[in-house]
Amino acid sequence: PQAVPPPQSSTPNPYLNDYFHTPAAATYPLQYHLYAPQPPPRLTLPLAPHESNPHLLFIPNDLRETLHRKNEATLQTMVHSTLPPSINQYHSLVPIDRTYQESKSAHSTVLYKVFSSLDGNPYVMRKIENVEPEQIDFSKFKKWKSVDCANVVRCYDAFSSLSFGKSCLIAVFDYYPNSNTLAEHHKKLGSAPINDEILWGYLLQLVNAVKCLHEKGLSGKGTINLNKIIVTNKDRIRLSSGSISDLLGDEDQDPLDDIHNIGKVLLELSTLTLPINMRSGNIYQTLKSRISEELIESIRELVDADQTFELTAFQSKLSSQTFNVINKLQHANDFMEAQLTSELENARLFRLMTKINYVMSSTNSPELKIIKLFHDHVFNCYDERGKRVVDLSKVLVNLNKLDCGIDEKVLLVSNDDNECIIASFKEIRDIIDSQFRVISRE
Amino acid sequence: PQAVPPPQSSTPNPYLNDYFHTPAAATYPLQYHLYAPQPPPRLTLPLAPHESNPHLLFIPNDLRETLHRKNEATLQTMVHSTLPPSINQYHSLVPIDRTYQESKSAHSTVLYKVFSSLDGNPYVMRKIENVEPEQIDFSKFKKWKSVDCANVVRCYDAFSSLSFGKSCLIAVFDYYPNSNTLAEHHKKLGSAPINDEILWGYLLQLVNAVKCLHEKGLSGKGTINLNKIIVTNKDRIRLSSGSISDLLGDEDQDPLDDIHNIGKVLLELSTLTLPINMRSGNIYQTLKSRISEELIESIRELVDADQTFELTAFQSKLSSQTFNVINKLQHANDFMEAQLTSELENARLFRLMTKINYVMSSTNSPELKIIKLFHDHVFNCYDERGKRVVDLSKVLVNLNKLDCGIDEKVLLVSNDDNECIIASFKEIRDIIDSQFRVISRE
Amino acid sequence: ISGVTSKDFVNFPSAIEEPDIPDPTLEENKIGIDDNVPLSCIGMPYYKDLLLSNYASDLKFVKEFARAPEGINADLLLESERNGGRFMLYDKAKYGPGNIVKKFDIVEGKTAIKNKSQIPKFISERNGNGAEKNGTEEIPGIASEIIDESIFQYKSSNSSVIPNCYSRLQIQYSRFGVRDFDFEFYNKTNGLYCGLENHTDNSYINSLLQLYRFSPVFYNKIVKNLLNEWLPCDLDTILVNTEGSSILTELGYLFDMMDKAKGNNVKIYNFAQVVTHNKDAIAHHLINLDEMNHLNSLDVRNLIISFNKFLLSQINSDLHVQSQDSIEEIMKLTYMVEVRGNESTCPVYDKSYGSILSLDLVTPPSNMLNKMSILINPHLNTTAAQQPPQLANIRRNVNILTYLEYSMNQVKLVPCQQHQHAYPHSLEIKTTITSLPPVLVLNVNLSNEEFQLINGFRKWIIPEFYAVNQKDKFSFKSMISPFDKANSAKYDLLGFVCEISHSSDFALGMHGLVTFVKLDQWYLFNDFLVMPIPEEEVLDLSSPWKKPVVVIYQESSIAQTPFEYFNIETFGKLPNLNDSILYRDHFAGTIREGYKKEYELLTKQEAPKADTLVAIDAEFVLLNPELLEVHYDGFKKLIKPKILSLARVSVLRGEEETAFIDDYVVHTAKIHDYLTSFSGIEDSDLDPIRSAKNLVTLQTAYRKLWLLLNLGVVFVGHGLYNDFRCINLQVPKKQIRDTAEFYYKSDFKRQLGLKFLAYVLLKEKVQSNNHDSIEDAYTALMLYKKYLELTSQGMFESTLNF
Repeated sequence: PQAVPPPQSSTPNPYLNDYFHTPAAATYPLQYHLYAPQPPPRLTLPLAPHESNPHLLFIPNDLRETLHRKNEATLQTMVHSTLPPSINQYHSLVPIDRTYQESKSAHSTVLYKVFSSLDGNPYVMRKIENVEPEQIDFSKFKKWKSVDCANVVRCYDAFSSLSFGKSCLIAVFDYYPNSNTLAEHHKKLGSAPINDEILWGYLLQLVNAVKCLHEKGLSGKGTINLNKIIVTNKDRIRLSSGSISDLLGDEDQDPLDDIHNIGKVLLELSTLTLPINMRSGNIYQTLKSRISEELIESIRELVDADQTFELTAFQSKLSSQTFNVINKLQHANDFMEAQLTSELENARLFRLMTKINYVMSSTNSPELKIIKLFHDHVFNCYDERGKRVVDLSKVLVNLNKLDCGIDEKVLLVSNDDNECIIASFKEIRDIIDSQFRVISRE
Repeated sequence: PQAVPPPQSSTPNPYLNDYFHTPAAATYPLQYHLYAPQPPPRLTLPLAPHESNPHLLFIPNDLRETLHRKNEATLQTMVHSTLPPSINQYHSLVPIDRTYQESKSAHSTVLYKVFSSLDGNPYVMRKIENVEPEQIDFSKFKKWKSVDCANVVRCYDAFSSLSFGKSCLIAVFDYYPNSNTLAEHHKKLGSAPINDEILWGYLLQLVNAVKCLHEKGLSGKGTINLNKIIVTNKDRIRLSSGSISDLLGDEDQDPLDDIHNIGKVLLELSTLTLPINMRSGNIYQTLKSRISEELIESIRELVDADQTFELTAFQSKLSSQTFNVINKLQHANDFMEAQLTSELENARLFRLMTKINYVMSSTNSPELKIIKLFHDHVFNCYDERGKRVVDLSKVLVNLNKLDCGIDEKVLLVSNDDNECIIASFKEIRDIIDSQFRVISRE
Repeated sequence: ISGVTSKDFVNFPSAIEEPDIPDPTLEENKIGIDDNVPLSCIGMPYYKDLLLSNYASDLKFVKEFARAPEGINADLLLESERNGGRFMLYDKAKYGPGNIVKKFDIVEGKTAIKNKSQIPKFISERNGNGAEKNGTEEIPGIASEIIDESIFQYKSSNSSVIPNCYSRLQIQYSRFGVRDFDFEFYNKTNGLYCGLENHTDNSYINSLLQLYRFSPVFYNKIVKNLLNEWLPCDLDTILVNTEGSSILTELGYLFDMMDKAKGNNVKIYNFAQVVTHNKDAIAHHLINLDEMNHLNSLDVRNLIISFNKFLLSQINSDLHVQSQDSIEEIMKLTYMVEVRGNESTCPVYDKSYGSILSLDLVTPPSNMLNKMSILINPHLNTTAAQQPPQLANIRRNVNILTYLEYSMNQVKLVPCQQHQHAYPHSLEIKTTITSLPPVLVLNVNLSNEEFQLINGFRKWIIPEFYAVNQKDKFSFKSMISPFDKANSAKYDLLGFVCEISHSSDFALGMHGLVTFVKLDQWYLFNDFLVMPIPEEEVLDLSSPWKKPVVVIYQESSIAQTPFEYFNIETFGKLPNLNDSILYRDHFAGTIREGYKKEYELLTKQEAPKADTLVAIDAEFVLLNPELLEVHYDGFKKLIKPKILSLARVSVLRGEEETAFIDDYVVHTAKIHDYLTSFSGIEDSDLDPIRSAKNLVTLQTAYRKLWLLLNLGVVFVGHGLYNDFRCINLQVPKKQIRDTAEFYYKSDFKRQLGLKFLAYVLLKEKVQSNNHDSIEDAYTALMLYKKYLELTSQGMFESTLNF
């Protein structure tokens, strides 16, 4: 059966309108705002989570499920919380499980998902314990705040707090639901594949991050390692907790260290492609069986970078890979936009249902009766066999006609079949509209 | 689970076949502004950061409208068409208005939007008239078909046909609704702005396209000019009709010409930033007042490229701009994902509300009570002064929590303040689900 | 071709012939609600009007996630759990109407207690001339605040909403320090009665102190003891009692300061410190350093009641020790305990006597409540012949007298285990109060549920009653006949400490203590908020968030006793006054050999009197640093101010300009920072063993200043507000000459330093290093004299501007 192509027929279906076989039905064809086949790229069927397909770089295997789960993660609350109800304008603290935390420093870190009372957005709150106010160095924070790089998690706020008892440092960042570290993603979960293309993607993203930081005179310091880089979307990584090191007043670092660290991260990831027993010795040699020579060379160059290393020159060498990534990013954007084209009516329908439900919950009044009858007509009717009609298409047809307020008439029968009234969608719509106005301007 | 519900789902649209598309569709263009009108920014009440209004909660109007129009364009049909009903598996031909067609070659080209009956997707069919089968050179076509570049319109099929009477060459490409050429976009429409950022973007996209082609041993030939490059999405260009030249057996071209042409395209676009009287003479000099020196230099290099020119070397020089573009693309990706998440949720919530409305219109039962109380909790609230509260954000969040079935508890109080019950969102959702199942099986 | 493979497809549609009549309910046309189709599979008809799904563009609402979650009242949650999660009755009076969306407040700070109405004003933010404010005017800058939303609101529209006047208040610290906080704003007594600062250790005590302070016989007895000298200073005492003071003494000083402060705010610091170091207080867990942040409702009440008992007992024992006096004569209840077996063959019988200083109230059993109610109002139910009287209606007439009577005559049965007996039987233990004191202190030691009973009574606390003595047993009546008058005493309600619960009883840190006292009218004391309040609001206990905890009644005859406040004219001549400390040395611990004495004691000829001029300067050490929260944009929030402790005080004769006091104060607790570069105090200077200075106990130093103050001396110094505040001394303005105030350029809004002034005006090159309080006092004195000189010559202004 065809989903889309409209036929050339010019004969109206006389039985469309349930109760009236007038040509009226024919003058209000439901032909606007229909969804259409998505623009390209069109993809092969989704893969299992552990599978990978180069065509799907940056495109999640199971898009809708992934997005829904992210939404769910954002909504999580803690039922019996012993945490402070709020810290400055941030409230509803929910600990984010990060089991990978390595406490290399003297301070232990805890992560919370919070909401800001100022703007209603979710954020991540990093709490670093045992930090006195005078130990905090805010001098570089405004610069960190201004870093607008797609591969660096943005920070917004930093302050000391006594809300947890002892003084601690709190820094507030963007929240990426269901993200995990590179370590967790590739090591512990064990399932995320590693191959040339993914590694090149990581490399370019890390180079992008470091470039943005160095341009501002900042450096990544300890954040360029498998435990601090987070995977926020498919094949997309970001440096997290960037500003913390500077806030804690850690020593300045040679920018070259950032370069080395990128190399080390990639080397470590590449090594994961080898069986455990082969992960020592001349790695670069062994890796040739798994990843391309070009990639190995680049990694080596990063790890061994010395004072002569120039980031721009290095970037230049990657140009081929870079354009590949640009290609894939464009594909991913097209794909997302394409998905959106079939979801355009959702907001309208949601708004409409909301309005109807606001009106329905009002106390009884004579005008309301007709709305109730209409509601029954859509949601509470039975077929000749006495079976309840549960049909999304019927709902949509009626709601769409109602939304537009067309002149087409509909017969409304009360449940006990004692009364009936004929009204047009326009009339019903006007009643709902005016009733809603009464509610919202009370 | 499906990642993307394929357009031809197994459940057909039952109403598509039943309506015919009257000329009304053509004579009454839809007034899009009635859908969700938004006052201009200067008349909009300023909002505090913690406030929101109905427009901010849903997909932005301009994005939605653009996508709507694209859908409409895709679905366009011609009634009373004198065109052949189908050619091979392609049917429902609708001419695409391309008024800019310059017929440089001897053959005139016509464009049609078609649907494939094999996969139900829309495509562009280019018909080049007066071409005999023996004149067609298919040797490079498979290569063209394999080009998977985000900046080259993909081709799928090529054949000769007699369906139009005389023999013609037909080539089938991806269809991008409502796209127009660079010429049209910047010249004739006149309003699309040209600046450094956009030009760099175009430059990189064209370089990407040419790189992909050259890698396969193909070349752009005549397609790299303002009349053949199309703008398909915001700031996104693609080479169209790439394979035609080879199909028509045109002479091979020096790959360097592609490079020159890129330069010329950019030069021409840059020149549009100057007032008409200044568009001659030493352009490169004059342009310094409008665009950056770096860009001018790059354009010059392209235009003047000689045998020593190496694309890879040139790409390398653009590395800084390249990473800017990578950054931008990632940001755009995040934006689209956010929109999609929001709209997918709206669909879920609409379905949930539909179920709730089905259930609530049932005859009373004890389980009903708790659903009615929840409904009141969301839709029937008052502020401290007794005024009814209309709060879309509250509806969205509460229904979202209900949809996800989180453990958070909520206090439900009857309208007369006599009774109450404490239940979690999960419990309430389970009740709704089970009640709905009862109804659907009735 | 890459594309979605489709399971079913047709070649292409043929033209549709005349269709069969499709059944609208045919399955294939239906779409299930959850089917995987886009919602735009059904199109819209042509529209030429605005869609119904539109909302007005000016509709705005708060983002839901910006709101802090309200949470469900813990009591309701508990009830729900007990009820198995089923439907339950909803108490609108207690929890407020349902489905109400509260007004949005941006969440700030760690407490979720509403503080929207608490808008602390800074003096520095007052508009220009510090204009007068009347009681309930709008707060400038907050135009939308309406009058009944002010901090002084004592009645809210809804009984489940706590009026603003009971809010837990916070002192905010601006960059000018605590002095900038507009305490005056919160005191509506026209300078009659002072408020007490909170956010200090043990500040919960404030509530009880305000109650006792207004009992004249109690007040007089306490402050009278100050005339005696009690300054223990031997080494052993110092190690456990560093201040060399006592609860009684400190309470005396505090009461005196509360009188002298008039309407200004007072800190209970010295008193609170002595409590913190008291081993009995520690043993009874009476020390609270975190504003009761971890206590629930019952905990709070238990705490204040325990403290009450501790306070009375401690004061009593201190009075015995220090002045051979006691409070028993004003507060003692005597009781008799009779134990007898209630079985005829049980030989157990015992009778003993005792006394207590406060009485714990107990809830009478319900049958007694009913009986009492009928007795109180026998005519209540006679008219309702048709309906039997409702138990609830009957109970509503019960008041505190029923509780009092029962609590004073308690009978308990315990199993008798005293001797071998054939039949198990009980011992009846009868405890009877046999005498009532003039000041009757009642501890309302009830559980949360028992308080719910009280909520149902119409008027539980009554303003007066008669105690009728009937043969060693008391009965209580609201009115008496002339017959009873002979052996009865009338009691008037002085006031009570009341617990205010801002959340469910089980929530932690959400309960505060306030005091209601009847003076010329009723006043509410909520830390530093003091305001008049109508009696009917005071006595209205129908709301569950209001629980009286310590109630005091006084015999009418002594209730009007005049307060014996100290005043300058008469102080020096008071017969019992022992001011000998002014004229002698009294060192802490051992006598120090070879200490350098930089002062010369006063002689009797030099006896200070009203208007005697002295110069004073003090040095302090840092006990606790300030607790700060800092923000990346530079904003600093002071959570707790630093705590300074008096380390050295020097006082100079005004005329001769020589020192007669130069005391170093002994410290045994850990000192965070000696601030040596400012204070000149070295590590060992304050150590009882190692110090080479003239070390005295804190009370010794304090008492000298206290005596000087009461004798009417005028103090000259530089920046005396801070000094006296840290010392915890309330000096009336007319007894202060502060050179920092005189030499103050208002357009700089800044005080000029002592050294700078000295250099400029006295042409003196002051030593650049350490402070020395004798020198600084001297410099201030010189500056003052210069000031007098310049003003008499009319040259002050010009000199200042130069």
